[in-house]
Amino acid sequence: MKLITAFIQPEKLNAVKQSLFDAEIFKLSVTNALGCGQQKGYHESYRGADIEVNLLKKVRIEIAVNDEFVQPTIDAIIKGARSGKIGDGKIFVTELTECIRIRTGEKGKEAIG
Amino acid sequence: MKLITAFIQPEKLNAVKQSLFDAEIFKLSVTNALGCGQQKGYHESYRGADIEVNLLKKVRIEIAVNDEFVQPTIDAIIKGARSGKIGDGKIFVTELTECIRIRTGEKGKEAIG
Amino acid sequence: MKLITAFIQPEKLNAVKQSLFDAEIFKLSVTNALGCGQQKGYHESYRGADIEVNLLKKVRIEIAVNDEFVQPTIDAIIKGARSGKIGDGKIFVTELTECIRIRTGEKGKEAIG
Amino acid sequence: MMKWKAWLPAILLALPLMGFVPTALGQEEAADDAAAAVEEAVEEAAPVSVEMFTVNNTWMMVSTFLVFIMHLGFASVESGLTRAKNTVNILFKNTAIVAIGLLTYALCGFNLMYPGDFNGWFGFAGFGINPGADYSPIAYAGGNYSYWTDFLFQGMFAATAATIVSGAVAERIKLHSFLIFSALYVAVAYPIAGSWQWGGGWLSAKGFHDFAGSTLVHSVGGWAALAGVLVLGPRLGKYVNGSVRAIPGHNMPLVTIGVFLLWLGWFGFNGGSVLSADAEGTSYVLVTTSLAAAAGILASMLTSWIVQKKPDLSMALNGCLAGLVGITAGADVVSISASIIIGLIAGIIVVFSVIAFDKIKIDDPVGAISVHLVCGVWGTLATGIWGTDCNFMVQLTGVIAYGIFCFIIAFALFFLLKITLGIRVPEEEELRGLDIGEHGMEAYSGFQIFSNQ
Amino acid sequence: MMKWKAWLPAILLALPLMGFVPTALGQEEAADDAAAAVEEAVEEAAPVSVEMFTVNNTWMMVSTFLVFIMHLGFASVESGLTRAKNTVNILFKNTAIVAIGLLTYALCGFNLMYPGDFNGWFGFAGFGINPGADYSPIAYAGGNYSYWTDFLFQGMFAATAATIVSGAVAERIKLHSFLIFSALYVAVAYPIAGSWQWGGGWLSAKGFHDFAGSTLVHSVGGWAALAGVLVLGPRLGKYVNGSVRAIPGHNMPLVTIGVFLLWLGWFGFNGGSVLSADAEGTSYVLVTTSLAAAAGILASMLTSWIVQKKPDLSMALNGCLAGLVGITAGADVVSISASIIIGLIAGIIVVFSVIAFDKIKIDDPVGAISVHLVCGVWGTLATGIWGTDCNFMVQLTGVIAYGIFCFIIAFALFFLLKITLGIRVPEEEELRGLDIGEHGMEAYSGFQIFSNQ
Amino acid sequence: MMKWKAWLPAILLALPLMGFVPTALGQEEAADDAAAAVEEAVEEAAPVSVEMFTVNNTWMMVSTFLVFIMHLGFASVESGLTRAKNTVNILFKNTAIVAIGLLTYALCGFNLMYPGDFNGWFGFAGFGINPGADYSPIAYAGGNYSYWTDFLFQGMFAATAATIVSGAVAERIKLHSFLIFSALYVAVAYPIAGSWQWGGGWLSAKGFHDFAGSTLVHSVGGWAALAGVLVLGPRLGKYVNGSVRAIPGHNMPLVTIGVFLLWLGWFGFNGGSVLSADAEGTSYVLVTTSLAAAAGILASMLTSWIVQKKPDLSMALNGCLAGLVGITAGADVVSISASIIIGLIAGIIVVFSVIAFDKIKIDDPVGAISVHLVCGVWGTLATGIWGTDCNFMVQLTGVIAYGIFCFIIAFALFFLLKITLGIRVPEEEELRGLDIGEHGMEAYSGFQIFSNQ
Ligand SMILES: Nc1ncnc2c1ncn2[C@@H]1O[C@H](COP(=O)(O)OP(=O)(O)O)[C@@H](O)[C@H]1O
Ligand SMILES: Nc1ncnc2c1ncn2[C@@H]1O[C@H](COP(=O)(O)OP(=O)(O)O)[C@@H](O)[C@H]1O
Ligand SMILES: Nc1ncnc2c1ncn2[C@@H]1O[C@H](COP(=O)(O)OP(=O)(O)O)[C@@H](O)[C@H]1O
Repeated sequence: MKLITAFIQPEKLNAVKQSLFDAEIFKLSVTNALGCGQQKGYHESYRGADIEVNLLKKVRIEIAVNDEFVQPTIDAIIKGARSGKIGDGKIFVTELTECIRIRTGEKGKEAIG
Repeated sequence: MKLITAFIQPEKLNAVKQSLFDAEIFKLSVTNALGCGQQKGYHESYRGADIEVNLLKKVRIEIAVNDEFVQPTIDAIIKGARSGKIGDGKIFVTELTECIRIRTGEKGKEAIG
Repeated sequence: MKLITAFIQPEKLNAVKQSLFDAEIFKLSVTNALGCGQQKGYHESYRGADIEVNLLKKVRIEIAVNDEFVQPTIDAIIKGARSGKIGDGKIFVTELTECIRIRTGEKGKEAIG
Repeated sequence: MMKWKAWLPAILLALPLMGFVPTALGQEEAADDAAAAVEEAVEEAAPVSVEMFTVNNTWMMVSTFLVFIMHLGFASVESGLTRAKNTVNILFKNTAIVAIGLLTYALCGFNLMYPGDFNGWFGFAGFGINPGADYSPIAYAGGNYSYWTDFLFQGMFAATAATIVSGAVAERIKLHSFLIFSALYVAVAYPIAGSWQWGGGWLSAKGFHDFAGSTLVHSVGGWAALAGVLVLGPRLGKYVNGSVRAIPGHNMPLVTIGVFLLWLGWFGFNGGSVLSADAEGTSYVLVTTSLAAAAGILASMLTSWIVQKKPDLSMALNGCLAGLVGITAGADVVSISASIIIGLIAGIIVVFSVIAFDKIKIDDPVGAISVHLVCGVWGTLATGIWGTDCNFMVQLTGVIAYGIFCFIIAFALFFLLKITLGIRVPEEEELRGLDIGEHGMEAYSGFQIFSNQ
Repeated sequence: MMKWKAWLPAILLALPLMGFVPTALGQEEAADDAAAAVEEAVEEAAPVSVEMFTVNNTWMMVSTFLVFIMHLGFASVESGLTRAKNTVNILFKNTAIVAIGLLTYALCGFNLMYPGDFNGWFGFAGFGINPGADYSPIAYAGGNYSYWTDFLFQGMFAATAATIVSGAVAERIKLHSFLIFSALYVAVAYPIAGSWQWGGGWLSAKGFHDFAGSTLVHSVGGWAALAGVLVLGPRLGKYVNGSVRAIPGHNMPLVTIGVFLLWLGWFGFNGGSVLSADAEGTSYVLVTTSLAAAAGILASMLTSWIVQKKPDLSMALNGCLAGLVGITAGADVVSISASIIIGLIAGIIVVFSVIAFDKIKIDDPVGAISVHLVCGVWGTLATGIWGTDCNFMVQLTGVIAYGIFCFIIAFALFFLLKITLGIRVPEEEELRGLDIGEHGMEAYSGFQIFSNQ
Repeated sequence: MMKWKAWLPAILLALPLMGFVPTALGQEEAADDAAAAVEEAVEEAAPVSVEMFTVNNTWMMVSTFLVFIMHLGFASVESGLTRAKNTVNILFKNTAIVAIGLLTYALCGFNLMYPGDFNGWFGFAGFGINPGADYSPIAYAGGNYSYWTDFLFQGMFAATAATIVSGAVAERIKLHSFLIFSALYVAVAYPIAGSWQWGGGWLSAKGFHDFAGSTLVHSVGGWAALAGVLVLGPRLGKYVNGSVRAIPGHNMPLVTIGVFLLWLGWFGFNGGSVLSADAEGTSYVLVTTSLAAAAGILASMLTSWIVQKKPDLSMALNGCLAGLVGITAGADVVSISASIIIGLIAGIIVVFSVIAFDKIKIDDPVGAISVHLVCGVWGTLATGIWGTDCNFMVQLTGVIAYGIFCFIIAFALFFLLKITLGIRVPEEEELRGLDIGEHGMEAYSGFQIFSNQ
């Protein structure tokens, strides 16, 4: 099993959700994040003074999947999130040792979906 | 060492904290999350129009533990979070390579607790 | 590749960002978190009643790095975040199996930076 | 357990009507008396004592303050009912409108609306404000108010029309195009339309009755709102695959503050429209106004409870405004029972209207068209039904005349702006929010907000 | 470094008292004069000029507006002092109450409270509002106000009693049960109780003095709040294993807005209770009212600083309300120094009262019982101590009579609702918040909020 | 596409000026008349009818309410323009100041400011408030207001000076030191300075004209704000490595609410300063006040649009206040066109002033020094330029005299506090926020807020 964590542009969340659904990946968790990457931040002005906004708003998605779903999930995220502009984000994949469904106590492959 | 990540119902946080404390697990980190799982979301109505709330509020808990604490932690989370209804959440376990206490620089098993 | 996750005091975020930049680590993601650790929480009073604040505000940082950057990153976080007082936080390191840049589809070592 | 609940609303709805019917007759008389008192107060031109002049003017100044605070009410309601990412933009528009409204009203609006003797359709008494060389404060309006109070009271009304538009076109209109539209609409269209009735023009000659502006202010704003929404189109994500999706407002306390301030302001809007402090006239108007507002709340609250299954706060608050808009045309000439009935019906109408506009994909984030246009029309017609000495067909004529004039002008303005400067922000800006896009600022800096809705 | 801090509060507390004592005697006289002026204003029935009638009525209308805005004040305070997840529910209740209050007051309340000649305990002048056939505005109340102003001013008061309850039972009461309770309490209990004194009933005959309603309004609401809390029980998580846990309010700016609006409203609540614009009477009352409010802030701020070690904003704000409630009974008959002392003591009382109610597990999220009941009683008794021509035992009689009547009725109503419709939301709904449970809506859509507290 | 935008602001800026120029002459006369009316109203000491007395007093009471609500305006603006982590602290300060201001004004301020006959520099009529044994309400001020209204109206002004300081020193000052400063400044410095002009002192003898307090109130507060900021130093993180970093305010709707309430309050601040309800005088003042505010909004909005490229809401709102402060000195003696010009220039000044103070590292989170001091000075001097019967050099003398007196006293007080109790919170507390540090409370409990900015 793998845990896929992706940072995407907030305005792309709906599109990513849609493409995940199309790929029959129905489970995910979302958190708010601030990100700092290649997109170096932009400058704003408030009351004449400069704001260096280099922590940009991002959305963080976590999806735990069985190994055969890793590639489809990555493809779906890319499909929904890519605009080709800097700031599109990153996908990170880590090994998932165990997964438990709290309601039933099921473990592993059965629990994940 | 393992990193245990759990998504639970927000209203269960206090109960989970309590059962973790009873199991002598005193350290944890909490973030707000939105989740989408078997609990398919519900429909609300705002000004006559439908809101499909399919990202439900969840609380995300992270606990880093030594290997012998993995099972007690999982049990404690389940004890506090289970209501038997869809939406109770999931527990994910990943391998933790290293752990460092910032204050002292201690590493590994000593640092985790 | 490794994924480094650190919980630090909110007021130290700027200092940590600075020391990471000094160490030429430019990419990171930040989320808000509440933490419960050795720093046992403090008591406040609201309208004469006691508030046991044992979930303290923390900031959670995630940095994905190539293996040779692990130690510099850890050092930089410690440099920025350490005050020597309880509550300074923890750093967790996990194995990162894959990393993909959404914009270009690049993978692995190239994608991370 | 559920069954009685189905009855409850109906019972509650019936309740306030009971007990009023038996006394309705007596009140008809009271309304007549009050109407007479208002009439007298307005027409009386006999010399009055300086004391009377002073108290009249004091009342009109207080009313001016109350109408002023309605702008804060609008700003609060509109920003509260939209998303956090567009809040700065809405607040900015509402602040700018007050300034533009007052300044253009001083520049030309006042003298367009009250041109003195004129052909009944269009007149202009010149730029700037100036009471003239032979100005005598006490004689200016028969001792009811000074020239300056006259200007300021009317000037505070002027900006309202543009503010109504602001809410309907929120979250997607370009700032500069909106400001240009507002300036022109408030400086020219509103006062010309106003002169037909309040300036002593052709409609007033016909016997049209619009006490404080259900039509002259609210529907004038409402028609422009409708035109704006039609030219602009709905917000992204509102109508997806043929289904209507709710885009919830971000700050309900702010909406509530706004609605209470608007009710408060309405005491001056209607109370001040008596145009003197006449004790019987003003206080009667305040009672009809308040009861209509209360009835509007009750009706919309119960209607939404029945229709949407759960009682919707935003609907209850819209119902309050609906009742207020509804009573505005006839507050001085309808009976107590009629005022309650007007409010109740307005409260019911507004709920169905909001839902209906969504059905036909007219996306009005705050319900401005339903509240100000639909209930403005309702109130004007209701005055034709229940108002002493009012005529339904004349009322209808007025409604139609204003509709044609305002809709055409507003549509033309918006259309011209669309093909010249553009009126809609780029899609990306709309998704990220106009606060960042137009102002480079956030309304709630530091707060964690999901802006992807 | 810490030691001087321990003194500071005491010194500051002493400060305002200095300098007043020497002049107290002179002020006693001033108070007497003012009281006489108020008395005169109220009783004077001689024909007045139309100018006087108009200014009197204008003042009463302004006071009506101010009392109206208190409802927004209550809505703000109550929602700010509770959790974000229950905000829509509280705003809804407060909006509904205003509507229900006004409509039922028009339906029956006004004529229950002011039945004309009656047995002193219960009278009813019929359904609906109607000044009658031989109504002459200027003669109606000796030229002090018109019939309509009378109704509206009193009507705005009426809903207050229910609003007070709203805060105390917040975050756990079922919406429909609360609305039914409020409708009945405001329509029947409040006006009957009111008739005993303001309607010219038995207590007024005894010489009871309650100028603007420390007892008639605030304690009437407070007793019902107490009854409601007793029947409902505390919120989940408030008293755990014998210890009291704080449940902090979610929006302090909202609370502050609310308290300032309430103070503003009190100018009309007390100032309007002079029942004419009499210059000396009204302005004296405004001064005692303001000084008591200021003293209440100072005292509660310092008390909380000493007792809780840190100065608690919510306590300072409650102290302001405490001072205002405290002065309401005697604003017209106490001296300037007495008004400050009444405010100071009210500010001290409220802090200890809030803490004490928590100790005995009476869970009142906003401190309504402490502010309105406890300080309402305090103010009524204080009037017996310092008020010109007031009698302590009569004041006590009044306090007790209202206590018995209101507590029994409110308790019975809540109890009946509990065993029929139920008054408490299910545990799961309470944990998730009533906004989702009762209204299917969030107050702050998009904001990230920890709702698990 | 971008080019026309560069023109737009300039065109808009020019617009309101057109059309006024031709009528300016006529208005000059109007201003003269109005000034005369105000003059008359103020000086007239002939016996007036009780009706006139009552309406005058009613107007003054209404003005008092409006000035009162300015305190809520200040609290809202200041907390909205700072960070969420310091909100409770700011609200607490503003609440405490009102209480302290009123109580100390009763204790000594009123009698320091209006000592009766005195040497023109310093006089004191004794502790406490007391109209005296032979007090006749109607004769007290020629029938313009009662003793009590006089006290309360002036008392509401008093606290304003300290409130202005509050915003400038926000987010870093120790609570107790600030409260001690405020108490002393409001109790002693403000009334003594005030006595020079309004108390009939040496400046008033010289012919200085400061109608409602551009100098007496706003610059008095502004000088103290400047002194406070100089002694305190800037907030951590504001000036880093020689560059200025923005620290955005956390709640723009709150700022907007505050500014609209301040404008509302200014109707009483200026309107009430006519010191009677004189119809021509008061209403003329309201018009100049409103047009200056509107012009201030327009000018600052366009200036910020040009200078900062994007239209800045906080600047537009500051511009509104700038216009209001600017017109305060001469609202009664300048023409309509002059009032617009004063407002426009104030709106331009404020933008550059805010930026300039940042350049020289004077960190004023809310722009209080720019709004109240800079525009206060501007308004006072502008009165010397355009005011009927005003003299520029005398105005300048007044500005300088107040500057020297207030700055020295405030600086000395802050400096003494710094070396005794300390005036700045520890660095760690500043980073975490004063809400936790000073009050152990959060303003927005449950909300997720990034407090690390
Ligand atoms: N090495 C990294 N570690 C942690 N987060 C990262 C890393 N690289 C990118 N991110 C996250 O992804 C977001 C987008 O990255 P960015 O480099 O701007 O996009 P792109 O890959 O399109 O250039 C960042 O804002 C940050 O939140
Ligand atoms: N595969 C997954 N990947 C990421 N998050 C998940 C996954 N499955 C469940 N979750 C999280 O757990 C929450 C509860 O899951 P759900 O399926 O509703 O509960 P249950 O297991 O009781 O049916 C979801 O809302 C989501 O936040
Ligand atoms: N075992 C753990 N699992 C998850 N989070 C932890 C763990 N230990 C510490 N943390 C996080 O780190 C923060 C700081 O830990 P704490 O023990 O207070 O600091 P220190 O190591 O300086 O004593 C905690 O508030 C929590 O958010």
